[in-house]
Amino acid sequence: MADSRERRVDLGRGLHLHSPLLVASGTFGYGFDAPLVDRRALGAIVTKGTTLRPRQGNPPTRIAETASGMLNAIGLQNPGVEHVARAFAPAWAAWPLPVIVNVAGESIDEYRAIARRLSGVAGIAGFELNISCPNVARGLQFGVDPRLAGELTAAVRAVTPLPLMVKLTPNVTDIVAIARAVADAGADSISAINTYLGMAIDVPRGKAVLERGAGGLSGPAIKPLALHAVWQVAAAVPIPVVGVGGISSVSDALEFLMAGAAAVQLGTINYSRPQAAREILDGLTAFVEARGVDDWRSLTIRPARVPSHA
Amino acid sequence: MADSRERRVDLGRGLHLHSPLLVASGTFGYGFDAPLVDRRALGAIVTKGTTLRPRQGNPPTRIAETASGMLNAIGLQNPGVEHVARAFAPAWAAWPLPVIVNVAGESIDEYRAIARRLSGVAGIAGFELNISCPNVARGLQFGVDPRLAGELTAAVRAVTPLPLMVKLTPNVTDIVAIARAVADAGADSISAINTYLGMAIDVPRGKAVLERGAGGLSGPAIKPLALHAVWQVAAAVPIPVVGVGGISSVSDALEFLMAGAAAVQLGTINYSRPQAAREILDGLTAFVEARGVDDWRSLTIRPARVPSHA
Amino acid sequence: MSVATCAAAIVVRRSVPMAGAVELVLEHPAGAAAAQPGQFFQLAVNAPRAILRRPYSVAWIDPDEGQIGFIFNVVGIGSAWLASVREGDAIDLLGPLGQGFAIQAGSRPAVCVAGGLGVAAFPALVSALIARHRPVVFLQGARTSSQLLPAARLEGANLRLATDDGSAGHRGTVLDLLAAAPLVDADVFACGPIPMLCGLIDAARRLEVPLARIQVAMETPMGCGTGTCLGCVTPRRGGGYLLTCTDGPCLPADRIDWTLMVEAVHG
Amino acid sequence: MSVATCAAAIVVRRSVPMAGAVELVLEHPAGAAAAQPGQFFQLAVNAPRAILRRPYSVAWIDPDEGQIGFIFNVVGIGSAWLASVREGDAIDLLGPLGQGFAIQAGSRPAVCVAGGLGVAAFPALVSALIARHRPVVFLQGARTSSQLLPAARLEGANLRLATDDGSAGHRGTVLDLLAAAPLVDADVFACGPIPMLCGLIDAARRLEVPLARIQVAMETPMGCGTGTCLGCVTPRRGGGYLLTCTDGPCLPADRIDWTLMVEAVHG
Ligand SMILES: Cc1cc2nc3c(=O)[nH]c(=O)nc-3n(C[C@H](O)[C@H](O)[C@H](O)COP(=O)(O)OP(=O)(O)OC[C@H]3O[C@@H](n4cnc5c(N)ncnc54)[C@H](O)[C@@H]3O)c2cc1C
Ligand SMILES: Cc1cc2nc3c(=O)[nH]c(=O)nc-3n(C[C@H](O)[C@H](O)[C@H](O)COP(=O)(O)OP(=O)(O)OC[C@H]3O[C@@H](n4cnc5c(N)ncnc54)[C@H](O)[C@@H]3O)c2cc1C
Ligand SMILES: Cc1cc2nc3c(=O)[nH]c(=O)nc-3n(C[C@H](O)[C@H](O)[C@H](O)COP(=O)(O)O)c2cc1C
Ligand SMILES: Cc1cc2nc3c(=O)[nH]c(=O)nc-3n(C[C@H](O)[C@H](O)[C@H](O)COP(=O)(O)O)c2cc1C
Ligand code: FES
Ligand code: FES
Repeated sequence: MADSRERRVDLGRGLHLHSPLLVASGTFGYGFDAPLVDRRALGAIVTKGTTLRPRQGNPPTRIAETASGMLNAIGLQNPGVEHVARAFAPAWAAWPLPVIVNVAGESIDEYRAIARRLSGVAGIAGFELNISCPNVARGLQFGVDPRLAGELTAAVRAVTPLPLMVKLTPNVTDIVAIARAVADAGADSISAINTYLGMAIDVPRGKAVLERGAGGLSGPAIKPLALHAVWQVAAAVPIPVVGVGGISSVSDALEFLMAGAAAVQLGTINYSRPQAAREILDGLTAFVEARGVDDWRSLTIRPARVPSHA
Repeated sequence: MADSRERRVDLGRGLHLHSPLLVASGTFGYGFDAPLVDRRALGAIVTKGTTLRPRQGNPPTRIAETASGMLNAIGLQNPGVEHVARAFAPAWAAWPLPVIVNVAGESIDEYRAIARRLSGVAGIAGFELNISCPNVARGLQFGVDPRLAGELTAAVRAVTPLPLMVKLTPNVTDIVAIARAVADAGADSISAINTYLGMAIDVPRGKAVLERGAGGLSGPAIKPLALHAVWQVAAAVPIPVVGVGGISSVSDALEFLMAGAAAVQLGTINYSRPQAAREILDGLTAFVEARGVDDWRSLTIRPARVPSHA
Repeated sequence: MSVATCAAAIVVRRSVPMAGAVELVLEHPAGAAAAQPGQFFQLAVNAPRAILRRPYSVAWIDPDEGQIGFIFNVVGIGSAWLASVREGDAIDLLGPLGQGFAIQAGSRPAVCVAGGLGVAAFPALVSALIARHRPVVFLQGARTSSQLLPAARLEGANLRLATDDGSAGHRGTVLDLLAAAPLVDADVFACGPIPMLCGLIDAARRLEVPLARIQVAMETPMGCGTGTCLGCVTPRRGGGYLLTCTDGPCLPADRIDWTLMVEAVHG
Repeated sequence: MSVATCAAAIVVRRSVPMAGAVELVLEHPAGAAAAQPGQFFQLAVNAPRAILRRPYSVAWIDPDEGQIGFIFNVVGIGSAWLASVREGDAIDLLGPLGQGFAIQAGSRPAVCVAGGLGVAAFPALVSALIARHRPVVFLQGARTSSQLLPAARLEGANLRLATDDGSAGHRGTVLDLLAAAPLVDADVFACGPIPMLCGLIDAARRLEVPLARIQVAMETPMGCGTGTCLGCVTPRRGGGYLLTCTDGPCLPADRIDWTLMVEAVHG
């Protein structure tokens, strides 16, 4: 790959990536599986959502395929922060690749406790806050309410010196308001977006395919929606935005970078095409070199206001 | 088709359909094109969105294909209500098929004026209010705010005795709140959903594919999202819900009926498979007859709460 | 429109008429009986993730054999799928659709202007013109000689060539051939990239050729192909829009707002 | 896992081993060298709208020829696409993946229990057992005789059949054959519909066959096949879940919570 120092990605607070490609939370485990993905193509790994205590997750069926998409309701199965700190972080500390821990909780205290536990632990490069989780006290998701989202971000910001990425849910009327709130509250970067709420019914059995009923839609089907969200958010906040949603080709990744994303995350595509990360990075590199561009950010076609659909 | 009187669909206020299949607004014009669609398979036609004055619509490019989906930003090109009343309604009056006029406006007065003009005109079977339009005065869509949506519905309700279907936008945090508001305000039925805001970028040209920038996503890609919306809304309101979004097969239609829809609208599929309406009606009929079910509503697998995605 | 059908047709022959292009010959008696030069069909493509049909001009029509031909190049997922189709496979066709080229009565010479794959729309038209004993001057442009449709496919026409690399005919674009063409009192038929069409319009204005005598076959992305989606518009002279699929694709040049056309493409 | 590769393999033969099933033979030296009986591959399907690979057990393995075989039936869009593949086409394979059948040392007899397409997982296992001179009793059940995998594909095994319509062997299900099988001091290998597996477990409990000596090949929908999506879980005895793709698909029956298993399927 050509001189990547020139094209480093800066996600704030000293988090510099040599590649604009990250792997999305829940699609790469904790970095120990998926041996066929070429890690040298990655700027960072984002882990599976991690909670304070271990979680067993939802009963099967947990996933279903839809037209160019995939529904999932995994239920945040994970070994808990303690296991991550003791069993995984030491290994990560020896990797050249920064590992960002995706954090999930049901209360501000839980998020804060996880960030506290992992801050300063060798091998932890930063956090991605999954704010698509239901707030048990308030009975609605942190991510759908600007005030809640801001409070949560500020609370975690207060307990960690590490880079803080906040991941937005797209299931809202005004994602820009949420983005502004978390940026104002001290997020170093924003990742957009998490999955869209969806459902599938098994007609012969006359019941929801997913045991949980609803699930989150990911994959190429949602790419146009995710791109629009990134386009809006990137125009509204002063911090870097990491685009995620349905990216499966060089051209998809370029769309997000042109829309104003500083980097992108590959998710569902990792399941079917482990070689995608390498192919996409090579394609992006060839594209910018052909254009003589020396910085990913210069690909953006922003600023430009998108009139809303009429 | 077997005895369809038994399986009539009741959309309220005397609007009875002999088939649970409607064609979605904007995918069938005003009923004069698409000769290859078998009208006998249809319970009703929903027209292109109609405004008070004629509209030329947006400059090209207006459409773009995405993974299992289609983006459009037509800009409500239509001949205006006067032309509809004079040139189209007389023809409709002679059809066995009820024609529902999709109404769009930028102020409550506009919606009301359109409904007034068409009420009592022979050939107009009812209205579908497209509330995904920006309210010029308030600067946000009617459809994203329960109060605005309720006001609009009540205002139109007050000026027409015709059946009133209100079409919800899915681009909201809580579609159930909007649904309840329009039901309380006097809607006879609800159609869900309209398109999802999306975008595509033409990478070689470095600009949005659609001249308007953003557009509405339709087609199979959105089916899981639309199904989830219908599942939630049907559980929350006492009036019939018409499901719409990505339906392209018998099984898709059955999913919506099982989720609680009283009927469904076929949209984007009409473009690529004009024979779809006939095939789907035959498939639905065979399915219910095999089950010995004498009423479409009895297909529903509601009530059942869907826990939100975690 | 009313004669349009939606049916599966068998691919009886697949060939490569010129470099970078594929020709499919389909068994389609109804289509062959109904189609006019310049009309198009909507071809269903079974490509992963594709949901819309793809519009293609009928390249030639053989009512006697009950066959029609399409000539295309691979620019994306749909055309890639079509190019992968094998003889004996079936393709679902919707058509014929839209307005073909209008052939006025009389003996005025015809000048055809084809750029790149735009030539695909012409074999049927040339046969029709020759059958009416109209003299046909055919201006064809391509990047290089191997990408030119062979003269045999345009039999009877007075063929004049231009290639970017000069490997055949004039070195330059098809527009350079306009100067020497008998435009002034001819019926002009054109199909090709928008910039070529715009260049033709400019030349016509300079040479004072009435735009009403120029017919262009427009290519815009299409949703339905039958006038219901309103997705395929071409700016109309005097305001508003034409539906490329039902008002066109073949349109008299004077009905189009060429200034907006340019903006739509290059803006 | 570490030997898994992701590569395109050529289909050298396509056939119909039994009614309603398709067999694909792939040229895949690396896979043939690495694969163990009971392991699976993730096959990329180029079907419209499909985005995930489809998991298939390796039916048989021929390291000398560098070939592997898959046997499957058409239940949806992915398998329909695989069934449409022609000899000479390439399929993108990821694998071998997961835990195959564990063949303990010793000379204990083996009892294989296969229902429907579950039989697809067995030819490789039977060859391996026979090679180790293990006596193999093979219980195969199907709807009707034409849907049974021919005996020749299970050479060396003592084959006992059951069909729902009695057209071959016992009239009834494969479970009816358990009573007469030497279960008690055998290693048991099973693959088939969940209800069959549950019936086997019940029978084993009645006959006091330790579940630890029964290995089942589980089939659940899969996202990745490599342990990252957590989408393929099987309820674990004692709580929590096993990943079918990496802990399995071949699992000792005593590691599975069969009560939850039933709920997950019929609940
Ligand atoms: C009336 C009509 C007749 C046509 N006749 C021919 C013909 O005879 N031979 C031929 O090779 N092509 C013809 N075209 C163009 C052809 O339809 C497109 O090349 C094709 O639809 C691209 O599909 P795709 O899936 O391969 O590309 P996509 O993946 O859909 O898109 C690839 C690129 O092609 C562009 N494109 C997409 N649709 C169209 C379209 N309808 N017109 C122009 N560009 C498009 C896209 O903007 C994109 O840049 C015709 C188009 C029209 C409207
Ligand atoms: C480890 C493993 C090995 C397998 N080996 C074989 C084999 O050798 N031969 C064979 O015929 N089948 C096998 N299967 C089942 C096979 O994977 C599915 O039949 C296939 O994925 C269905 O894909 P589809 O696109 O045709 O069906 P879809 O359209 O995806 O779904 C159609 C129906 O199949 C069900 N289904 C989807 N995926 C699976 C799945 N992974 N397992 C079970 N049911 C599923 C769906 O719930 C749905 O009811 C195996 C499955 C697993 C997990
Ligand atoms: C199986 C699965 C599990 C996921 N788990 C998480 C998670 O634990 N935390 C999170 O923030 N996002 C999670 N996601 C969302 C992805 O990180 C990503 O935002 C989403 O899938 C959209 O990207 P994609 O279309 O490229 O997959 C998960 C996605 C999938 C498919
Ligand atoms: C080209 C196009 C134009 C549309 N125009 C309208 C419209 O004028 N009014 C409206 O309420 N919905 C309109 N819609 C939305 C459809 O009626 C429908 O709600 C949406 O497409 C989802 O259904 P589908 O996925 O089956 O197409 C339009 C959709 C398309 C694709
Ligand atoms: S393509 Fe739909 S109106 Fe022209
Ligand atoms: S299939 Fe993804 S974890 Fe098993």
